[in-house]
Amino acid sequence: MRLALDIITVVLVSAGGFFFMAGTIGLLRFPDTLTRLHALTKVDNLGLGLIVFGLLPQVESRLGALKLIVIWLLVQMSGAIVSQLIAQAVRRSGRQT
Amino acid sequence: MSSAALFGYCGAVLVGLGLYGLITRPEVLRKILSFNVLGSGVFLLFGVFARRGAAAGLGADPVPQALVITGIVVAFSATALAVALLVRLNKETGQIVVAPDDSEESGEQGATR
Amino acid sequence: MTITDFLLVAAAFVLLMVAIGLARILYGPADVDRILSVQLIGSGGVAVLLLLSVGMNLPPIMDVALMLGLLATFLAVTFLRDEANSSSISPSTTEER
Amino acid sequence: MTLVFACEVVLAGLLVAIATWTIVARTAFAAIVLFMVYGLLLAIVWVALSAVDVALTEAAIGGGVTSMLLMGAATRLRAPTTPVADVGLPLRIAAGLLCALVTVVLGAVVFFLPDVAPTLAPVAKDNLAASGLGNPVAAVLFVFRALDTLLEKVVLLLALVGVWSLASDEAWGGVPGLPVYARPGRILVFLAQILPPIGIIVGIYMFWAGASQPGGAFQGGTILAAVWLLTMMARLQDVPAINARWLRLLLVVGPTAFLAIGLAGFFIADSFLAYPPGIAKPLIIVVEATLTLSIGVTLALLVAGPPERLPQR
Repeated sequence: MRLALDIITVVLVSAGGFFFMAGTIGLLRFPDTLTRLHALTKVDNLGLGLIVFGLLPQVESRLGALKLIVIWLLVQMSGAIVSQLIAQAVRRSGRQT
Repeated sequence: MSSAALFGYCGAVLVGLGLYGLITRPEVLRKILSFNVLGSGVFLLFGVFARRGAAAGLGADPVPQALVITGIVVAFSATALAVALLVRLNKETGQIVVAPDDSEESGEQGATR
Repeated sequence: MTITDFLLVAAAFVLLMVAIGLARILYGPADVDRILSVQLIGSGGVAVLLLLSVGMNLPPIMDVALMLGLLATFLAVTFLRDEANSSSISPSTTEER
Repeated sequence: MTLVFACEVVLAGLLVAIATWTIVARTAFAAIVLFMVYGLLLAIVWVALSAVDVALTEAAIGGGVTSMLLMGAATRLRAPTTPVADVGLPLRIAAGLLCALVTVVLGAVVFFLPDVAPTLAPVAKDNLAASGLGNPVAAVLFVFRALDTLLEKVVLLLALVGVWSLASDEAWGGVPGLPVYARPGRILVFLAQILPPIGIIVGIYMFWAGASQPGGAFQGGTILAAVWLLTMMARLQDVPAINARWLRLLLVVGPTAFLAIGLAGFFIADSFLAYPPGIAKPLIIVVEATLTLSIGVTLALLVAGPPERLPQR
């Protein structure tokens, strides 16, 4: 049982780490702000999300697990909204120049 | 090298960097920023002393930690006051820089304007 | 290699990726590009802290992650306010509202 | 152990790189964004130094509210400015040498620190039970160094008085000139509606958790301040005039309660700022609760700046 949980953790956290890497490569390679924002949302959603789910089996207390989920939801929600705001700002500044 | 020493050197570098910015940047806002970097370097040194004082099952000595918390709040108060002074100065004179010594105006004139 | 070691390695890896990404975004050239960095340190920093929290078995670190995620959102909104105001109205009319 | 150290080396390198960039960045705006990132990174460094309380304060105040304040200032100062001549090369070299010297001396101090560090941790631990608190840092803040903590609140208030007194005569008692969104969009308004309830809960949680684990009045108060600023920036709520009675009351309620309980220490315990054994914890909780409110309001008003116009009636 312990081993199975550990394997789940390793797989999910590795996948999360992979998306952090993918996001970083995207940030380095993509040509403009909107596409870089796209890369960043992969980090936000998939990277952090997978890491949080990977960590869940390792948390002993129920409160700790709940807190993990709350943090994930919070970052997820505010990340989505702030990304929208950033995209709007990019469009506005693009129209000006 | 222990991790406390690592961040100790880090703090020393930050103090130097902050001081350099404080002296060489002519814009007042940048001076305020540099001062905050300097301050955080000092706080970091305190944190190193706290970390080295780990004992009795505590990860770090709580007394320097409490001092740093107080320090962060006081540094913020000072920053807020400095920023308000700067905004008012800008409104009165249109100046946001301290004129450097080697420009047309003398340093004193720039500072008093 | 224990699961603790694995989580710490993952934390170091994510931190490295965030560092590289930050370097790219902070390079600019536009101010809008730079605000992506606050978003990145928001999600990346939260991921690092959560990995450390579970890896080193120190639950209070999760609160720092919560604080980081929340504050990063507020900072992004503050930044975008100034971006919006500076591009849509002239800078001298701060009294206009 | 070496794994943790590898993490820390990356962190320290990144911190110094961002700090250097903050100092040398070309525009003030870029420098402030870099400073934001710097503050949030510093919070992670404090975690590495096992100072979680400081990490929370740094993320909240050092990185968070300070950056909000500087950002607002940068907007207000974005008037057309004359190009600035940099300081001359000789001065820069001299300054560089001086700063290198300071760094080397401080580095040497760190290098030659005694092997056995002086510490008050055992004493703090021994007296922790008497305070009724579980968090040694909170115990130090509210019991051992209570006078510091009280005076620090006074410093916050004095700073606010200083900021307010920079208002022009006709704007005195008016509304602070917090930069707000000229046209808040629907998405922003949505965020400003959905985040405050979460923020208030997290703020209260931080204050409540502060008694037994890292957290406390500052951290909670900062989140409340940030939430309030957000609703004002999105124009869901008006910036209050500084002569509003409720505002003044909120500003002083925390320090007043602290001072009152401190003075009561003369009668119910043996000295100023002493707590009678047994009810120390409830008293500290009362002080912290009122302080959380006062700190929140004070921080938000410090960010909002001096009054700039009279309220429209």
